[in-house]
Amino acid sequence: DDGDSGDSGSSSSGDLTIAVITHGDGGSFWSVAKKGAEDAADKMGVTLDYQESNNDPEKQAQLIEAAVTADVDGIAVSVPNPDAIQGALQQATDAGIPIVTLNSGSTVWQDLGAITHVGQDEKIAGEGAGEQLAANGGTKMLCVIHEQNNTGLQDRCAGAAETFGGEVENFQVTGTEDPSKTANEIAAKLQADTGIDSVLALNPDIAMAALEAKDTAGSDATIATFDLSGDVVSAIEDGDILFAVDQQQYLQGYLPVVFLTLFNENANTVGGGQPVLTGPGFVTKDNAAQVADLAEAGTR
Amino acid sequence: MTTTTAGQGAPMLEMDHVSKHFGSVIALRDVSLHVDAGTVTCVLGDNGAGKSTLIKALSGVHLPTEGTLKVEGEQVSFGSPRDALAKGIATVYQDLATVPLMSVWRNFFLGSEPTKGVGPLRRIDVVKAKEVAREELARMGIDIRDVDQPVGTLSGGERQAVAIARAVYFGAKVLILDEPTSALGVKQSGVVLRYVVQAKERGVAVIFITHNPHHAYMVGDHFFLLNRGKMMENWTRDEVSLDALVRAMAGGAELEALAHELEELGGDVKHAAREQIDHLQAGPS
Amino acid sequence: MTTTTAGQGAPMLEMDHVSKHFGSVIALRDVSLHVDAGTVTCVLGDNGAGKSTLIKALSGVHLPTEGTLKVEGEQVSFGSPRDALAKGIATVYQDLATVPLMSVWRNFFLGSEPTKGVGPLRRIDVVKAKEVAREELARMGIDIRDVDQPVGTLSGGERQAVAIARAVYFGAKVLILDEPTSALGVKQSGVVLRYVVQAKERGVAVIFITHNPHHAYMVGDHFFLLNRGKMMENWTRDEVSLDALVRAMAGGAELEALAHELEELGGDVKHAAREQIDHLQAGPS
Amino acid sequence: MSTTTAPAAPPAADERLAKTGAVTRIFRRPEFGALLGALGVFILFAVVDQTGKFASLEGAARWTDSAATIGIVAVAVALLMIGGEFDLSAGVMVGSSGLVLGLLVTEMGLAVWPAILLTFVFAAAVGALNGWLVVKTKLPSFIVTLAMFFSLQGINLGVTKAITGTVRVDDIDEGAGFASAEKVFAAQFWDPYQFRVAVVWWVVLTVVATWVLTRARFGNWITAVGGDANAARNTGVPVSRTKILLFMYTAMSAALVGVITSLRLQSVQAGQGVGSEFTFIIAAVVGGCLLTGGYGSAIGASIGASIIGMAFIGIAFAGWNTDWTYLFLGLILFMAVMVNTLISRRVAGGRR
Amino acid sequence: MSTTTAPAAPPAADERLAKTGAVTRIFRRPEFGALLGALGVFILFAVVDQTGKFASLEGAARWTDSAATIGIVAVAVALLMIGGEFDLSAGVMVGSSGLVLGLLVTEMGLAVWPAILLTFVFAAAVGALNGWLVVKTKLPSFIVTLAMFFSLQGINLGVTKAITGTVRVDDIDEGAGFASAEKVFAAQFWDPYQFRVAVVWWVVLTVVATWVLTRARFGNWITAVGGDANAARNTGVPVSRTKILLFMYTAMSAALVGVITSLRLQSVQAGQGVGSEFTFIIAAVVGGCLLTGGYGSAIGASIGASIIGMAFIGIAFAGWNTDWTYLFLGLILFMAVMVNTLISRRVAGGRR
Ligand SMILES: Nc1ncnc2c1ncn2[C@@H]1O[C@H](COP(=O)(O)OP(=O)(O)OP(=O)(O)O)[C@@H](O)[C@H]1O
Ligand SMILES: Nc1ncnc2c1ncn2[C@@H]1O[C@H](COP(=O)(O)OP(=O)(O)OP(=O)(O)O)[C@@H](O)[C@H]1O
Ligand SMILES: [Mg+2]
Ligand SMILES: [Mg+2]
Repeated sequence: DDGDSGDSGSSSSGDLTIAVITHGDGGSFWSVAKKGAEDAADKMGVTLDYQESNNDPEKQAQLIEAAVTADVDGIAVSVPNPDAIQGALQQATDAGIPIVTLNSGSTVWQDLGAITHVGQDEKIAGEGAGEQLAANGGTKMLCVIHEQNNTGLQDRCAGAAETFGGEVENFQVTGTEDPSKTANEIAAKLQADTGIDSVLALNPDIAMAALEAKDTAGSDATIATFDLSGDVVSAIEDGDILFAVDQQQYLQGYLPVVFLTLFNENANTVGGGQPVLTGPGFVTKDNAAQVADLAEAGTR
Repeated sequence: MTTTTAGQGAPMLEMDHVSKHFGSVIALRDVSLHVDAGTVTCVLGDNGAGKSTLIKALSGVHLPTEGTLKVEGEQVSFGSPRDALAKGIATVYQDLATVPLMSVWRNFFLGSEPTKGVGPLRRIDVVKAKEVAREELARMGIDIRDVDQPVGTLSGGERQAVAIARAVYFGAKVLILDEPTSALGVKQSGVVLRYVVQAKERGVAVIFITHNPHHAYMVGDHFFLLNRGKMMENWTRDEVSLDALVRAMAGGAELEALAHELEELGGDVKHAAREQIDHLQAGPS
Repeated sequence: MTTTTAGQGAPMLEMDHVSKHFGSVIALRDVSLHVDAGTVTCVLGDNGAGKSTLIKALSGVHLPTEGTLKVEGEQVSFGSPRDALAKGIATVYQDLATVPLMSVWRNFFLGSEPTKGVGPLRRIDVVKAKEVAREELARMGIDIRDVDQPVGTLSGGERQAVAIARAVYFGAKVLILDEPTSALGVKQSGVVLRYVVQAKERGVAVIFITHNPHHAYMVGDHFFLLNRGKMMENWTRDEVSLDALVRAMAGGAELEALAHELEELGGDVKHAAREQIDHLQAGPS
Repeated sequence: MSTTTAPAAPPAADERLAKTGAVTRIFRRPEFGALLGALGVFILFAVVDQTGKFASLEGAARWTDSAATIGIVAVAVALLMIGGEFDLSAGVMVGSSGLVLGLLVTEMGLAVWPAILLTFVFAAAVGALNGWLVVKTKLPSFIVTLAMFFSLQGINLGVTKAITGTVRVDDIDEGAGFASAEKVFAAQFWDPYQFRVAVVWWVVLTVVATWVLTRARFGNWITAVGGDANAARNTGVPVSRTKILLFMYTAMSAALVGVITSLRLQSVQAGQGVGSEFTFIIAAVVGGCLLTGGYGSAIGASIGASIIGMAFIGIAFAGWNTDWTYLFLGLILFMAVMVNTLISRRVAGGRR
Repeated sequence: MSTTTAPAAPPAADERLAKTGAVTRIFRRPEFGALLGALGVFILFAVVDQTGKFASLEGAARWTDSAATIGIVAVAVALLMIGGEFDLSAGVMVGSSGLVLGLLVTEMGLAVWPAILLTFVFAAAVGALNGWLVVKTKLPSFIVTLAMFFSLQGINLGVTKAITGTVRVDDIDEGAGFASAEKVFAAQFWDPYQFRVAVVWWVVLTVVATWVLTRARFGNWITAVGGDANAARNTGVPVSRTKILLFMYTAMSAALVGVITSLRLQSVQAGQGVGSEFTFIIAAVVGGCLLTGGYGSAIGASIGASIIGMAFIGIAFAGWNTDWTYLFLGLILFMAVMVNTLISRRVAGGRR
């Protein structure tokens, strides 16, 4: 895999730069992943270059190319759209830069030339949530999509629909930029369709909005969510929210930095050809107390 | 002087029972008028009488609410001023219709840019355009600093000169001038009057709107008087004296009252007032 | 006539060696002028001479590039026209300074709205404002249909009348009029001249800009002649005849050339041309 | 307002005026088109409603709630637009002020009421800075407030993460005086239907802004400044002061929404409000404001906000597939403005 | 252009003109401020760069890539803005045309070249519809194109999900003729640095648009229509035709970017392009276009796009914490425009 640019090499250990380039949006999910990457970079003593493309595949490709140009020592990427970034990743492998994929991409990481994959497909996480809600006796689910252009959210809902069994309706709302309006939209939906008995939020703020909406609409639907926040954990403890899907995205940021550093310094590879899975984990009433403080601190 | 010199019988421009409403405002009601080639037709009237509305109906800016227009005997309906221009009708609007942020030469040729080159490379002949614009303005006695200056930074008179020079340059068959000399100096006004006479000599039909009865009488062959949106009088030159024209435009009775009032003011004012009334009532020579 | 009637020695308004540049354009250079209370000062000059720039420097629109302004002997620097208005200087701008989309009465009182009520409930006295606007316009001979009509839909003369009526209504110490009669009818022009005389009688210092030497001579006590941005002449009324004024404004030599040229055109035109030249050179009475 | 043969100055009926009824005059008001559009949207959703609840008080409680938080700022944005300026930072300001309130309460331990006061002071300062920069640099407000938008967006995320380690501020309800503040800003009323108190704020502010625009001197100045800033300046209107005050009002109304939202949800997210600046502008423009300034109405902006509120809630009641939400929104917008043009133009008479 | 003592008509030097050097004249061009701002941004990032690559050709290859896809549309949007109109559907049009291309190739089995042709026809039709609606209804283009924006956004998502079951169209590279189309629209060139061919399109279109704006009749009409549509109409400019053509050009340039992007990424996402309409407008305004129309330059919009491209790549090279990205963007924008105002105003002389 040694490309044509052997000039400034990746040997000068102790002064490594690892680029982490996700399709994230700086929101509640990705801020935890970023924190993981930062903590890992601190511990490993490497320089971190964390970039996000906000769900824009072209921008992500451009950021990868920029990292290749900057001659980093390792690139960790999320792969929501393999076609879109394969050209850019090819440049990285041509330049001899090791790659680790994270979050989505568990089926394509080998084709992209990555040394391993850390994460959990959004779709598999969704499947888990669907199962749990079905087990809770749900028959009709509202899957609340708060960002229209985010493929990850669509994948979560698609996964949930596959395992839920009952009827699943995707519901587009305004989003986190206006949670009160979002709450109101969910309330209207719950009022309009009284058959809904399960609501799956894909973001902790949307979960809190759904909780308020349930109250306003006088509905008794079960609410579940993706990802954690202090409010969500206490709501789980109070029994207002059934569970939160926890992909442990902290690890999705942390581990690739560690793996890439070890690869550079010690030529280690992890996983033995298998992806490293970080979830899905579930935070329920039983284990909520354990993660409460961690969620407040922004690492869960 | 009132017979056409270039026409084949039908007047160059004819307006038949035209009305124009703006919502509830009735600006023109049942106005008829005809303009012959090689003559100067003056439209006179008080402020708000409807003169500008009338010429805008002639030049394609307004679509008349009722009535018809004819050009050389043929009925027309102008969809836009571009149609009127295509028929050789060029207009100086009272609000001048210049684009403030564009340069003098671009405004001069706006809508009728001289081009050179062919096909996709056809482009404005900038050198020629600048030259012509500068020359035409100089002929009017306006020595522009720089034809690249935005029109919006010109003085009021300079801007008016641009609009006039443009219309004179492009006016093929009909030239319409709406209060063209209002912002001009003595010299420049003289030039515009000369232009009017020259155009008429060339067989162009000229419509001239002014508040100055002396100017009107000097060049006009035909006089229409508008009042509150209605056509009140239709005189040829030999049917009317300057005196009658002044009186008609100023509203005789009210002028007397004004004279009286001014008389009552004391001292030097009396003298000035007397002079003014004389001027209003009589005019020069 | 040139001595102040209301002043305490210092002129009401004084401009000292003022220059005004716009980028590379030099619009005024080293202009000095003084205006006394109770007199009418005329500023004359060709198109683009810098008259409007001069009055804009006096009314706070432009900050002079060089030179100083004094009001009643006290040096001032107007940050905005509001400052000038506060000193009792009201102006009719050549471009009228009206807001097209606002109604007639709102434009009339813009910046000086009459209010009623107190505290947070202080509001415009709409009834009074409409009444005053209608009355003042009627006094000028403008019978407005509806004072709620947007100014942008008024005729050119009506719009000018709004600007004049407003300035006359608010002009306390100094009244500046930049070509106020350009778009007005005969009758309305007469009214404006009467206003000028009335204001002067009340001890107001009036600055009057016009291209009409007859109007200027009728009311003026003091004449300043601008040419290409420089102050060329400074006459009191008894130093100058109407004839000299006309000649100065039209540029003697060029006028002769124009006369000659017009002579060469044939027929009736000769007559019209002769008349015109006479008019330009002599004026009425 | 007195087009017809009123007992005013001109003695007899003016023959230069055609007769116009009161109807025609109403049709010429800037907000009238929006009102027609709103009616159309309301009827549409009342018809397609699957639940029979949209046209009820229950439904009204829902869409007025959505409309209120848009409308409160949209009215201010409308005034600013009439004054000839934009504020792209109005959206993010909702989030910023919520975060200020949240951090003051949860991190600085302030009581809720003083924190609210400080939040408004903060918003007023940001608005004044916007206005001052626009007036001083003479740059387009689009650019100045865009820079402010980006800066605040960055500060919101950066500061929140630096202080809390997460992207949100939680537990505002633990602050002293929360209960009383919630009553004023975030409570519900009229029990079976659960209207939001934000609706009251919205209505009151719309009425006040309309009164200011049409009756107060300041309103006259706003219209003049936006219609022709030069002419306004030349007639003695304090242009700079007017503009700065408008920017302050806009920022403070955004802060009001920030306070309402954060008290209601008891938490604030760092990305809150981003993107809604355009919703406000859309509401104002649908309500009849010209983007070029000098024309528009406050009540129109509120009607525009209602259209948006009804559209979002109506789609939920209609049970439409939300994959197509934006297509519906687009068609509704087309419809609202077509109704406006077709009917009001026919009634008000030709233009050209 | 000939302010100084040129050998032109007036015989001697005009005493009413102060001497101005060529420098001062350049400083008065609309795009000059943006150029200064761009220089400032470039220097800033060259200084803070952590990699030593930003100011190299390699770095240039990266930021020009990012600037190119913005610039291609921003130039069209600038012309449209100079013509007095907005197109809020320009962003989503990038996605729509990519989806049309993708669906034609993958679902209808068309070869790539005919599909590209049909994509441009589609874009031209949408642009013409935009223009026709604006001209006919006389509604603000902000509203009309907003409705179009929403409609297309809804259609993009709805149709894509209905046809493919996902929110993405994949495998465009399997179409016939993909290789040759990729060469024209999405290849790289100048080997060690790997510039994108989109940059060539961008430069060529900027030059053509500049030429049209300053030299062609159509350019004169654009400026006139935006400066004063009434005056333009009265002097015989075909206002409606000019506007409709501008809308068509804008939509087609968005389609070009759509084609470039989808060939490069070999896939299209339903939400692609949404939001970038404002990036285009920002680039145009930073480049000196007035929002009120009638003033601006095509090259300025390209400079504006460069500033955005440099900021985007520069922040990555500088290794700054992305929490603060937007704050940096805001400050850079402030800086770019302040440099503009301070320097260019000082040089060009006073205003009032
Ligand atoms: N677009 C419009 N909407 C409403 N009223 C209008 C409109 N245009 C003109 N008017 C009204 O129609 C009347 C005639 O206006 P017009 O401009 O034709 O007068 P005019 O004779 O040219 O006056 P002036 O000598 O002052 O220029 C005026 O009273 C004016 O208020
Ligand atoms: N803002 C400006 N920028 C550049 N040049 C200007 C500006 N304002 C005025 N000028 C120039 O200054 C000169 C004087 O203009 P001004 O308006 O004072 O003339 P004026 O004497 O009022 O003429 P008129 O009788 O035609 O109204 C003109 O040549 C004009 O082109
Ligand atoms: Mg007129
Ligand atoms: Mg002047």
